[in-house]
Amino acid sequence: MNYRLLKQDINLKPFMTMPPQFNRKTIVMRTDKVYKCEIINIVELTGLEKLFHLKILDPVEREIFSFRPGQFIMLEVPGFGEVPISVSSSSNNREFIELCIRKSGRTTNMLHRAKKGAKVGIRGPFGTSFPMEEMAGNNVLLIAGGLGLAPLRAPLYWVIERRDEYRDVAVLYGTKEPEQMLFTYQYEEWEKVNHVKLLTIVEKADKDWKGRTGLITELFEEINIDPDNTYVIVCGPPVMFKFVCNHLDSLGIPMNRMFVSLERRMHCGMGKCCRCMVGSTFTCVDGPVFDYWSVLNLQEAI
Amino acid sequence: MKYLGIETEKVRIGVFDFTGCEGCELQLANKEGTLVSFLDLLEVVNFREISSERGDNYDVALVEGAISRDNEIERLKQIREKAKVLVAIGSCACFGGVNYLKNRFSMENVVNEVYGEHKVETRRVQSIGEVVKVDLEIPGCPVSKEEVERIVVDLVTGADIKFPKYPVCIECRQKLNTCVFDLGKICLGPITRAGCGAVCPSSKVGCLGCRGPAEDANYDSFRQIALDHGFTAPRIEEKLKFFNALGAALQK
Amino acid sequence: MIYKVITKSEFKKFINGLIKENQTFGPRQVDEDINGKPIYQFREVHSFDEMDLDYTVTYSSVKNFFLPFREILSRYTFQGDDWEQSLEYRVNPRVIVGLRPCDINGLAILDKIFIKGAFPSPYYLARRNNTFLIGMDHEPLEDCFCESLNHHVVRHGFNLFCSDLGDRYYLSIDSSKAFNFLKNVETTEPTKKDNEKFIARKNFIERSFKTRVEVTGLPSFLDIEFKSPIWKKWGDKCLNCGTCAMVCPTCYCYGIEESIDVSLKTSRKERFQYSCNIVDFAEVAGGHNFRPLREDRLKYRFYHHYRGFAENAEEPICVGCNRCGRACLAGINPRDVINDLRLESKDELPAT
Amino acid sequence: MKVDMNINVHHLTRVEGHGDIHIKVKKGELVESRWAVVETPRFFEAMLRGISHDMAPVLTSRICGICSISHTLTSLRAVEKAMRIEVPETARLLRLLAKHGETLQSHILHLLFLAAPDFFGTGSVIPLIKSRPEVVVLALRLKGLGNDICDLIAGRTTHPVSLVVGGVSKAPSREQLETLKETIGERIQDIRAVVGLFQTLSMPDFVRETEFVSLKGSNRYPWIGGELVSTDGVVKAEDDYLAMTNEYKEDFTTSKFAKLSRESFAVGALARFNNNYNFLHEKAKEAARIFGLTPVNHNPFMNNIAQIVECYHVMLESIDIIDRVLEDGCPESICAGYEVKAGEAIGAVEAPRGILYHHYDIDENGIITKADCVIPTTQNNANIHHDLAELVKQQIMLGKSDEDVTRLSEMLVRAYDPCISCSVH
Ligand SMILES: Cc1cc2nc3c(=O)[nH]c(=O)nc-3n(C[C@H](O)[C@H](O)[C@H](O)COP(=O)(O)OP(=O)(O)OC[C@H]3O[C@@H](n4cnc5c(N)ncnc54)[C@H](O)[C@@H]3O)c2cc1C
Ligand code: SF4
Ligand code: SF4
Ligand code: SF4
Repeated sequence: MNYRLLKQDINLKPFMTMPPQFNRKTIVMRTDKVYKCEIINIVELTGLEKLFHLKILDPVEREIFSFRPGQFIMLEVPGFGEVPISVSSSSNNREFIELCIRKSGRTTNMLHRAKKGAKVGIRGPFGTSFPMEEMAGNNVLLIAGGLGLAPLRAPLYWVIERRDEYRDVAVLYGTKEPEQMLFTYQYEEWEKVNHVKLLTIVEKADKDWKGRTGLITELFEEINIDPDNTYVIVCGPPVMFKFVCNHLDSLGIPMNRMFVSLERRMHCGMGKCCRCMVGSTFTCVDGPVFDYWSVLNLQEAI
Repeated sequence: MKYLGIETEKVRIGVFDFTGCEGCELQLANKEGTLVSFLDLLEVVNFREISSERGDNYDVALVEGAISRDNEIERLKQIREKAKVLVAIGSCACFGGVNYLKNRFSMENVVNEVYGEHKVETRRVQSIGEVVKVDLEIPGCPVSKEEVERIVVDLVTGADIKFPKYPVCIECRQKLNTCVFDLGKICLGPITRAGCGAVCPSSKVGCLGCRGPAEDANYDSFRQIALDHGFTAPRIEEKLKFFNALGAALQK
Repeated sequence: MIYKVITKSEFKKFINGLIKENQTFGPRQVDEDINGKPIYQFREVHSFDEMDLDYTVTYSSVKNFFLPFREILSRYTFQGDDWEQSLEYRVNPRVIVGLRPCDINGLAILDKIFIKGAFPSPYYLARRNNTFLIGMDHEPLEDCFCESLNHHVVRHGFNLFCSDLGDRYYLSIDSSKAFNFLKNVETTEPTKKDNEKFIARKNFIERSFKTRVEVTGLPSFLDIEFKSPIWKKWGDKCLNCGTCAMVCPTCYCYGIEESIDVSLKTSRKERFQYSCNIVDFAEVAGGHNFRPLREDRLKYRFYHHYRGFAENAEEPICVGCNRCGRACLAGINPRDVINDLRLESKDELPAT
Repeated sequence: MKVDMNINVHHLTRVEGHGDIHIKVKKGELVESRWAVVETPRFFEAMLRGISHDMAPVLTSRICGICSISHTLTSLRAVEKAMRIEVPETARLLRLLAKHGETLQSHILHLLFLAAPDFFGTGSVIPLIKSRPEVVVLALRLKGLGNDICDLIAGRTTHPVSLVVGGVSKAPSREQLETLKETIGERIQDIRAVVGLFQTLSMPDFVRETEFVSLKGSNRYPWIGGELVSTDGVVKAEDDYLAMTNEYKEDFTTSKFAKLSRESFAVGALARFNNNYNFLHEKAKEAARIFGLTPVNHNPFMNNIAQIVECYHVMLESIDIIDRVLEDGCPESICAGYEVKAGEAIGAVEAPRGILYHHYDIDENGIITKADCVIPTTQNNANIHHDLAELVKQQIMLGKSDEDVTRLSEMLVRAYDPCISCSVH
């Protein structure tokens, strides 16, 4: 007579010894295993934002990790928390990953205190990306508000590295104050070397500011937008993209050529914790990149 | 610990008590299993109840008890001046606690009742925050040692300190308790900030709200529910006022 | 599926055999409420007689056996400036006896999310693989509405299911483990009469439902009623206490918390069951809350249950056990809210 | 010979609450010696007015963070007597078990955390973690055990939750009780080690004849309710507590003073020991004999030893209690229903620091209309005060230094394990 249940020990399964591959969503893997990274460089951008260069230490994991513009990773600061952060570097850069992070809470505050050489973890990449291939042969308009420039750097690098595949490329960038402008050191290169038209604007000028002041929508007056062959990516606070997208809509740009990246609270990045749900949609797996139509279609999105 | 390139430092603390039962201070010496590690995070420069050392070079002052005498105000102000961070620990310090029940009466009346002819100086009870600026409040009657440990670790590592925003019910249901209302008793769990591990309902008695309100607590609905369960208005008020912790609920 | 019939006394022998060899949980009375009604929970049992298989319904669902309210996902050990992560999925085999069809269907829904969806969860998988489930049918309570959602019958997701034929159980066997264990006791092949009785029992149960909730077309309907004033009416009552989500067999939303131990040598990353009703469910750093009002949060729970999930997985996530309704102090329950919405929309129809 | 002395200890450390020691000696004569309690009065008696009877135990528990279980039990006893509520036997046993947890926790806290540093010459227990780890381990294990008992039975150590009018709101399970019993059994060797440890320390030799007041056991060592006795032969009923305590006010202290047959009397472990030696567990008696402690002992420093003896006793008695509860089959519901009625009653309980009284008048709606609480330390304060004078006199004769006198005076006050905030409730 035997009634004993045999233990089915998952710990003995082969995937326990393999690095997880987050690009293969359907296989069982150690979903909470992080790739250990070293912070190899820290660039102070503003009082609130820093750019971190992260190198995945394990060569196999470094090999596995690849992402597309628009995707994000979960950044783990052991002991303090895990946060979703958009990858802000070129997808061609297989050496290190750039993350532009604002100091805004428990985990990010800790991270801002971290020194070069510190070790953190990442999982990912997660989420949808911008349809870069589909945009080829068209004008590309990138519109960013505040920290929104961080996720736009990945598509911008993509375009710059394949500059002749795209037609006119413009970046419209607005912040509240001049000192909040990110990546100012790269503007000249973008404009002169990469032939990107860059227009900036601030809501409130200080005494040194010589550029434009006003809301980002005012920049539209300075460029010509051809609704028939322009793709737009908008990234910034919800109020901003509501106005911007409405404007673009009135210019006649089809909704499925406008892309936004949504931000919601996230704890897993894998469509499980539901914190990022908008209606029936997970921002982490069905997004964060959505075309404007999908966003309008989500009752709660904006 | 050196981590992220940041060296952690012991927190220099002073522990001070005012009008209260010193139960919260005692909590600091509880949870024996991790007490040695806990003490290792601290440099105790002033803690009268357990130590004869008395220093003034503390960074963090843990202040227990409410204020109910003139000389306490003086002493508290001195502590405030010396401390970089002043932490109110326990419901007495945070809200006035049960001591607030004294404020229902005039002070002469109270002195007469207990000391008769003999004159004793006393004043209306105030919370620490009513007298000086408080940097951090750790509520609870008594405080939960787990929570204090967590906060001390945050202080040592320099991390932001967070409290649950949700009510006690969630912890209570996670313990698979039978809701105290089903047992015919009243419970303030639905409007009280969690973090205690639902100690009271886990012992089948109602929560009394010692940790103050949960964020966005629904007082109106709660009152209605309590009335619907057959509790009288004065009975509900008595519970709500017990620790003087549920500020907004008492305005009514 | 293989069917067998077992006498109740043999069944008791069978269960006692399982209990002896494995950690076993079953319905046990834990309290009596103010009206003298017994309150049940799934608790560990050491003999068949500790269980009450004629129980009405457990207060909380079995969810927490698979998604513990708190669970360590990984640990970090600090060493100098460095750390190591460790992960493991340790679960000992166990038996749960007496699940109702809606409980099993609730697990089947969780399976869709945690095993069959994107990023299968090894934590859940380990627990699911190591749990032996014995289900049991029952006559519905006044307020059960699982029949409306077609969850009063089970098709899969269990090892063994018992239908009560009076002095015997009609067994549906859905796993080789169950089949083998049953060799330890005496079972018989169902006779034609047994089959008839079994079907009669099923029909009887189906006819016994007193509460119905009309769920057809609910997803689009909820969409239309997104701005309905009904939400405010119920939202004003809601305590946002998370009780409904804790007792629910399928609510699975969670949060993650990390904490460093007092020794400063290790840290834990924990998953803890959360609820979309909780005030900071959708709050982000800096304080912006995507669902600032009680009604927003209450509405969201209904959306996720009857619309959101329905779109993703072609069925509502609710199994109709009404645990949430029973547990809610404010008297909010799916039947009343949904009926209210339906009435509301009738009122809005243009008069003809 | 030392002629002048001026000692002022402001806020004595390692005691619960605030008290000052003032000693003035001029030309070899004691001019002044005072034990002045400067704790802030909280007016619990006034706070109790208008409170529901079932909230009284919850409120009075907050009189003291160390002996909150005793306050709760005293309050319960007063309420239950007033309303003539019959508490189920199992509940009584469990309450006593919780009480034992408190006694153990409180005594160990005093002996090994607060008093021990005096004997090891440190300012607190913290340096002992490094220098005498074995002492600290003992302290943590035994105090931990006391807390575990309280947590299991009362829901929490400080401010218990499950001790309610009518009984106990939640009973522990059989498995929990069995585990607890096992743990207590394992810890007996620790209390033996404490006995061994204290054998190596010498208690100051100081005697001042005094009167000791406590409850009197009828067939066992007394904790909850019973007759009141004194070593001077006074015997009174529980309800006659006022004749036993005779509280009065002095100007220099916020706590009241008390007296009986003499100018002052003492309560606490030594008082209980002196009055009830016969009821102690044999093993506990044996421990007492090791220290030469026999009734009636008049050295207040021996209160420390009496506490060790009591720890031993309560641990052994706890095992007996658990056995009895297990025999009774641990019923789930151990709370009697009752009808609210008007009444007046007195509850007397032996708190760790001595006998504690609560006296309530309750109206027909179950609301407290009048309350009186007499606290152990209040009763001890006068005795401490007079001991102090005698001690200083003897020390002057021996030509001791200021430091020595200060140290010994502090140790004397600590030996009473005063709970000062309690005494000025
Ligand atoms: C897809 C995506 C991409 C992002 N990219 C960037 C980026 O490139 N740079 C950047 O600085 N920030 C980015 N954020 C925002 C960033 O995730 C939050 O600032 C961060 O989570 C705050 O965490 P905290 O622990 O410091 O704050 P706390 O307030 O302490 O947050 C506690 C927890 O809540 C969750 N949380 C809080 N706020 C947010 C939020 N805004 N979004 C998601 N989860 C949140 C996280 O899980 C966090 O661990 C992005 C967010 C999303 C969703
Ligand atoms: S007992 Fe209290 S805390 Fe627990 S669920 Fe009920 S109301 Fe909430
Ligand atoms: S349950 Fe309520 S009264 Fe009890 S400790 Fe928690 S918050 Fe305080
Ligand atoms: S009835 Fe309520 S508790 Fe049951 S499954 Fe549906 S939502 Fe969950």
